[in-house]
Amino acid sequence: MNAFHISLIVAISVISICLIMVMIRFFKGPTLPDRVTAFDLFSANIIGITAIYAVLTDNTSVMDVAIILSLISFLGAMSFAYYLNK
Amino acid sequence: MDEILPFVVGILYAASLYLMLQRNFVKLIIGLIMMGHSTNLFLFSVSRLTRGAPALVDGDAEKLTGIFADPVPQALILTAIVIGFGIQAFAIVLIKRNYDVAGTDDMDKLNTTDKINAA
Amino acid sequence: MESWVEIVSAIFIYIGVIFLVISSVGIIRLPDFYIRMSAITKAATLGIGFIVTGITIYFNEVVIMNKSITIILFMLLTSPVAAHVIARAAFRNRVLFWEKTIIEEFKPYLKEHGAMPETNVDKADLPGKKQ
Amino acid sequence: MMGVLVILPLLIPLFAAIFCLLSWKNINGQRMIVLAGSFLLLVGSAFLLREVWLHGIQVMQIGNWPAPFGITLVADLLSAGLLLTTSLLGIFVFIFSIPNINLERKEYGFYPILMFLLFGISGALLAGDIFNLYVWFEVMLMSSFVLLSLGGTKNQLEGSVKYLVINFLASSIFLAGIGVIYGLTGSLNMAQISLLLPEIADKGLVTLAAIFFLVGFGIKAGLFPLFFWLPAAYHTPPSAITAIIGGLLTKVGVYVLVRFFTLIFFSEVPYLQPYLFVIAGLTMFVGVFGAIAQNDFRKILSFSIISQIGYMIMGLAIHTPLAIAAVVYFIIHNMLVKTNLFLISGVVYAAAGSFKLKKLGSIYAKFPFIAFLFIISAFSLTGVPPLSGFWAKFLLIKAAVASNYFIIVGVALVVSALSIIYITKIWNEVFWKKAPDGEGSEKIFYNQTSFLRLNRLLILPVVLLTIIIVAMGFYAEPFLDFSVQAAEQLFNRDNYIKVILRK
Amino acid sequence: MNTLIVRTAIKILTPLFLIFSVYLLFRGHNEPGGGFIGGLIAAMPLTFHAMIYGARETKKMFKINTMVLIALGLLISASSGLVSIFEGQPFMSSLWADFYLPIFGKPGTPIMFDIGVYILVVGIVLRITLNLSEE
Amino acid sequence: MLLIVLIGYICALLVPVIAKALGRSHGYLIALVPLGVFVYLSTYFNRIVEGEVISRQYNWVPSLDVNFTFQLDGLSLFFGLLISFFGFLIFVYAAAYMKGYKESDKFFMYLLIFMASMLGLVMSSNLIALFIFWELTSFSSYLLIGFSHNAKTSRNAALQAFLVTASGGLALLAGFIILGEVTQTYELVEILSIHERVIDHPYYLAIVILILLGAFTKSAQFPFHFWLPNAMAAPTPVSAYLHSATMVKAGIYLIARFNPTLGGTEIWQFTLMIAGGITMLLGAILAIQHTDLKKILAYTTISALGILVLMLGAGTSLAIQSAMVFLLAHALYKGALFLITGNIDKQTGSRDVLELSGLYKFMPFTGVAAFLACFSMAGVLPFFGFIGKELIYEAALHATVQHIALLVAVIVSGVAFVAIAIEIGYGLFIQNISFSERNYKEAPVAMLVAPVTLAVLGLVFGLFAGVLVQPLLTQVSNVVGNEDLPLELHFWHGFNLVLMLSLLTLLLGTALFFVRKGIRKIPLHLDYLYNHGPTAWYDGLLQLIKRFARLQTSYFQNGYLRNYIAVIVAFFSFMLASVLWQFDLKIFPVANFDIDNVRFYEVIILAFTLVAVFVFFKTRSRLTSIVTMGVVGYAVAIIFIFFGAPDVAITQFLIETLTVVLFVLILHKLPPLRFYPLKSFQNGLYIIISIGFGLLMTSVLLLVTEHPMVSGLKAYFAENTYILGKGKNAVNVILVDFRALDTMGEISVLAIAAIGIVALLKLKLVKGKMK
Amino acid sequence: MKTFIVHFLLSITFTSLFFRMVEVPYHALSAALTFLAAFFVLWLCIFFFNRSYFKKIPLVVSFFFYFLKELIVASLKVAYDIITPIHYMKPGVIALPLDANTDAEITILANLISLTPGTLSIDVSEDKKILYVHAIYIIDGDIERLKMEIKNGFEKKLLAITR
Repeated sequence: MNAFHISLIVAISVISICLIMVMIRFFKGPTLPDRVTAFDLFSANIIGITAIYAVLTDNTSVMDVAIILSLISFLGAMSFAYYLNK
Repeated sequence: MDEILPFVVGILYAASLYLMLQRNFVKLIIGLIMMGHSTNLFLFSVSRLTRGAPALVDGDAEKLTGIFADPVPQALILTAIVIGFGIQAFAIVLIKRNYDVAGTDDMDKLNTTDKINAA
Repeated sequence: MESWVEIVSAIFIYIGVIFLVISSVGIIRLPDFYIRMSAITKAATLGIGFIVTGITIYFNEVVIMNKSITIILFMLLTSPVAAHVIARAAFRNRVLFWEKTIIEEFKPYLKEHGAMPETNVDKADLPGKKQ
Repeated sequence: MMGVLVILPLLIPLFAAIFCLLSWKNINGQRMIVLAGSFLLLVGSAFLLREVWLHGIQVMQIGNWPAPFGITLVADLLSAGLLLTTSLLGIFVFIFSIPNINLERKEYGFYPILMFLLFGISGALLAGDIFNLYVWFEVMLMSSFVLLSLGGTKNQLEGSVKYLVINFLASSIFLAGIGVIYGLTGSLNMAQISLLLPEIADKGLVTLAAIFFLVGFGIKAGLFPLFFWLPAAYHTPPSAITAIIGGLLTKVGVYVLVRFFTLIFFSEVPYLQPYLFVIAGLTMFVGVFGAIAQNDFRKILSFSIISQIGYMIMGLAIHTPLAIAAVVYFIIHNMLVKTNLFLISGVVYAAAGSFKLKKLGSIYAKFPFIAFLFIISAFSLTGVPPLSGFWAKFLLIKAAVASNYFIIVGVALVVSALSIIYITKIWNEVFWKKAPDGEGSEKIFYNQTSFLRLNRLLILPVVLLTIIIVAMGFYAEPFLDFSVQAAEQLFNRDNYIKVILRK
Repeated sequence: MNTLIVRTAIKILTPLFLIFSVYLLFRGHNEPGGGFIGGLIAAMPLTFHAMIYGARETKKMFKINTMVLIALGLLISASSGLVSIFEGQPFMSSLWADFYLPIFGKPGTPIMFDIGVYILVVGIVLRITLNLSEE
Repeated sequence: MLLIVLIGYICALLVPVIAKALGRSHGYLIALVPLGVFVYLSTYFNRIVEGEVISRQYNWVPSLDVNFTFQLDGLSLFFGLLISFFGFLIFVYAAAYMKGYKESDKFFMYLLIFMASMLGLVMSSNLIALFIFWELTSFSSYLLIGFSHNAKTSRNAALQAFLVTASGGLALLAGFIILGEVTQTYELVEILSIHERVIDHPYYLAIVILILLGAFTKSAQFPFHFWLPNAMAAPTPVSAYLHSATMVKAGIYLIARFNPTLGGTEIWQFTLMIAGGITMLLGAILAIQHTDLKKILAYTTISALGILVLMLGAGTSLAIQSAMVFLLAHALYKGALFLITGNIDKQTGSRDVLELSGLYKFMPFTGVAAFLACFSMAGVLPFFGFIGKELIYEAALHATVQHIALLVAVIVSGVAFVAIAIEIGYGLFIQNISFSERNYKEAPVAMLVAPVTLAVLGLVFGLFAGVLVQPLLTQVSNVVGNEDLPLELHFWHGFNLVLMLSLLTLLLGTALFFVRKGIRKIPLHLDYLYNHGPTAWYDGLLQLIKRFARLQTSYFQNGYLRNYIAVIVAFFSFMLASVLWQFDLKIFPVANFDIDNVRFYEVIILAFTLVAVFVFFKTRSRLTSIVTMGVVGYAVAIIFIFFGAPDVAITQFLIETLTVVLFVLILHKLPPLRFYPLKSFQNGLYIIISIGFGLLMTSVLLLVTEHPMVSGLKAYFAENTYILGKGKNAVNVILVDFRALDTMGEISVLAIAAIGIVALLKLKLVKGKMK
Repeated sequence: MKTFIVHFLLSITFTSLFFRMVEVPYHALSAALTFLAAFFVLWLCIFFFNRSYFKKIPLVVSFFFYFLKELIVASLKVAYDIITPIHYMKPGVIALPLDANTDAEITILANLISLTPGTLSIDVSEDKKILYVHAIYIIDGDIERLKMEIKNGFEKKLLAITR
């Protein structure tokens, strides 16, 4: 494990802390769109984690998860918006 | 991680069960879905965890070597997730129809057919 | 650090991470929903863009390059649409603007759609209140 | 074409279902497809049984992968026998459903789902791999969910919710059990597991795994503290659906319990035996009391299913070859009889327009033929000799006495006596009592001949089933012989393992 | 929901999703992906299409008969297993061609099976969501 | 020989056809069946009398040792003749009696089934076959008692009779099975040869009790006597046939049949004597109390059955002989009396002795028959009843134990019989208390044949007992007593103590008749006994069962899904916990907890999951719950990513999104998330159950992962994923190739779900019809 | 524009296939060259039919870099605001009159505006004339200046490409 890997682990940890912050917003609300935004950011962070994890484990296939996540994360927001418009 | 995940699974199980024991339709369904998650995680961690090495054969190699995750439970979980999705989707619609018909989202109101002298 | 590839990619990744951190802090700190919306999600997109670029540099493979381009493309395509949709849904549901917001030009539109928010923040949960 | 017979019971209903889906709008076409399908299934499973009877256990390794690695389909006497029974019931219920299920339900996929149900049951009976078993169970359950809720009346929906939630819970427990087994042995093949489990030093772990399966299948089979979904749901859909679900599903649960506790958890039975006995006794009691309390034709029958399951578990608890033979016979008998009774309830509904005991009556006077059909099945259920139920109970009690379990014999006998109460309750209220005046009377046919002529398809399967039930009682020898052979095969674990693993 | 931006975006995204899903389907044998995932990805934009334009419009536009899709998917999957029976091997034994096709890879019954899964999943998801959004 | 039994069943099936063809008079034709049987059996008479035993075996279920083993010895032939002869008379009688009834074809059908079963019962010597016929008699009697099924009383009576006899039958079955296990055979002959082993066996007591339970319920012995009077709700021919002559005698037959095998021990004797004695006295007392003619006869029947059991219990050869003689005598006069009652009932519409009188004027033939029967019943000199009574007194005198008490008891019942005989013979037919102008008609000829024949036979057998009855009855008592003793029957024994006793009985009986009105008042106080006696027990028990059933059903099946789930999970947890406890498994084996093995980011993701979980409990917004659900799903997916399962993670993401979409599509049709409070006790209970469940699952997980695992599958797939499976993604290769059948099932589930969902959405029937 | 995207995707596909099929060691430079070559071939095909396409390529490239610059600048602005304790922002909603008139143009413009941190397009009016934009930094409340910035920046450059 070299310095690069350690720096990557630090990066993942930092993003995880970001997740906690997102979660705080998620908790606080106060409105539903806020939560949905938090959810959106949440998936963005997950994409980040996944991508870095691919480097960390030297495994490119994990990137596929990130691709698909980037593709579908907006669908959640779309469907919530659909609901809010109803 | 092997030591922590079981506790998470336990908490997920407990939470999902507690949700299922609530009277509200929506909570029941969410409980069901969470129960599915818990079971998948249970299945995943009971067959030992391997960090970060998917069961993919490398570019030129012909066999999987070294450390890699057990593909069997993954395949099982995949199947289980999909089946679970089918059931959950059905459950969601069922609950919705129940709401249409019964006019309430209180599970306790759905006890007429079990009454001995049900109409 | 063994090679310049690792250094460069680490730099890129860290820039990305910093963007993510900024957006995460922003989502807590910024005063109202619309501001958060305009400020944050885009920063996240940018952050991911940087991270992915860093990864591409590290792996230096065409497959990864393809994947990275795909990710960036998808993010660019989807995230503004999502932001737009949520924002639109939000004001339609009378999520309120920050008190300092200038909404003079928007008022006629809001009136037209029957969604005229007051300027102070209401803490109520929306859907619950609606019914 | 080695062992192609083994896969036929899966392929026939599957393709029938697919063709039904393809001719979605064409109900008549679907009917012909299902007719052909269920007939072929019957023939196929009959041939399979013959093959198994003559040449021993039949195995098919799906995908040509060697045994513990791929999926194995196994047909031994028990599964082949139950398969034949299932296909028999399938074709009868299909015939019954032609007039019984209304057109709207057919337009929304009754036929293909019936086929899918048979597909799932066939799979569950043939599976030689625990995860595969899970999949088949889900196919079966999903079809039964759909069948139960098909039509969307209030009662159906209410019953379906309970049925679905509790069965989902059961599936979760079952799946977790599969995880435990895989975590202990690293295998999914039943034969392989049966070989590996005894090598585990810590018996407690194996017993834990056994509990998962006991409870998981206990819910599906309807054991004592786990049965609640059954009476809540079974009386809500149309009779044909109740008949096929009520007749088959719980028995498949019992089948799996038998399979697991003879093949895999063989050595855990001594530990579980007291629990099993308590469960069996309480299941019988609760079932029979539930049946006595109810005032609805089909609810009584639903509870009586539970009571009968208690007997089967009792046989499982005794766990001698004779007792297992009794269980095998009991399962087959119960499948036929219970289905027939539910079908008869449908016939009565067609004749008198209700399932409520209060609103029924005079069937005996107006339709003596229906009464005759009922009484044979009903008293077969309670075990009046020499009908089939008697042999089942006789074998069970004999097995229990031979192993000196007298308390459970007492319980079984008392429950048998109590079961007379609920059967005569139906008989008294539905058949003997004078029909009350008032509502529902416009549906009553006043003439038996005209009723029979108009409802030939309703009566035909009931008559055929009754004939089989009577034959099973009067000509019991081959059936009993079959049960004994099947039980011996179940206890001959080494042979099973040898055939599958080719060791 | 029914705004110009979303409508245009979904028009652009739908073919993108579809292409991507087919790509996922065919490379599933070697890398993460496969029929199920591909099918879901393919069904997603159509679902949103239906949510925005209405189910009727979507059905007309893409000429979808979900029941046929489901049946076809099942039929293809099941038939892929049948092939080997006619070859005298157990059900679902895999048979492979001895040549490669570009992009597609080596054709064989497992691929056929996966294609069946793909079609079926598209059919199922659409059947559920189209009917739901019609409500 | 099988044919004798089977012909009844076959004809029973043909009855509806015959009835259709012949119309109303089909009963006479059917009566030929018992006649034929009678004639056929008579052909064996000579051989049997000479002591021959004829047996035939027809294999039925040889693997279980259940076969139709028919054995014709003295006892069987005696009963067989009795059954077929009575059957013939009853059929003839019933053919006339049932003319007015709508469902008379069913009646004959059931009666034939009954007769055939009875024949089978007395001829089987295989225990299980015997039991089968035994239950069939109960079953057919159920149908016969409930014949007038529109009346609630008759339905209840039928149920009562069936419940009591069938329960007894089940006890009998248990007894037989235990006996079979002890002796390893079900063949009576073989059991007889090793009966010492049975008697010495520890299970002997159980066997005796169970078999006697069967016999007592069938023969209406105390405390199971109560069903018999209620069973009088049946049409009179049924009462005459089943409840006086044949079915109730089945218990006696059983005791007699098993006397050689099981008898001779004190348990056997005392049980029989005590039960028989009580029954006898009780029957006698209750018979006097009643005024309904059929009830009176029923109670005297009970009493007579008591005498028979008592005598069989006494066990001496004399007692056995007396029992057999009395059995025949009783059958003759009681059958006749029942039929006479039927005539009276049919012609006058009443059965109350207080309302009826002077009937001789209107129905002379019936009257004659009644006189003859009553003489026989009272035990007046040349009648056959007298011989029976004589023998009983003598047997009582010479009993080995307690003969004084026995004698007194027997005399008491004898006195009651005399009184009742006078009541019927004199009170009904001669005594003329004219209430109003009445005009009754004599019964039709067909209805006279049977009672007159029976009554006359009572006289003829008395007069020519030595010639007509003695040979067969000798054989009978030899079979029962299992020894060769000559039986000599004369109606005149000379003046001895027994004759004195007979006279005394007659006198006392006459006296009783005159004070009967007073006595009838006394037993009113016996009502207390009656109300709290076995009848009340039965009613109470039935009520209790029903009430308990309702209670427990509404307790368990209470309609609340959450309770169901709670009970199920609690049971599961209990089972797991008991295993953990019994095998002494360490619940949390955290000894080798390796902190280095835990990554910070993983912990955060997990913590994240838990936070999301708790949002569920806090939130009141449905959409928030859904979003939270999505968060949990995504977090789970990340765990999948971390541990090398990208396929699973992708699927999880997609499914999660799709679930959210589904939710959203229907969510706006659901109301806002209301919070329905639970009782705090329940809530606490649920929390405990949930936590316990979670803990147990955790500990199972920890325990299992402690255990070393070697997966053969993993290694195999590692080898062959690419080489044989032609794919590099092992998971996908497993899904589409190695375990493709799973996937096949999985997609079927999805297809079914899709169909079902659409059906749910679109198809909305109301009570099975389209609205 | 559409053609450009299609060509772009096709070239990428080709590049990846090229490296997968042909056993050439991958290098970023060779990949770029392959890509350019593929693009060039495609462009040659179209060159003879549509000349404006050729002219637009520099426009596209410059637009891309302009956008990147805007993106980063705005991001930094927002980042600075987030990190420092005081909010300097002055948010408001502006109604941007549109010159773009096809659906695609409006969508792309709106998305580009949304993509830039600090601005967010909320809605388009029914008659497709006005785009409502939520902006964080309206300096001194001067709405018109911001409008002009957007119109002269994004819209103008975009329309230059599409028309």
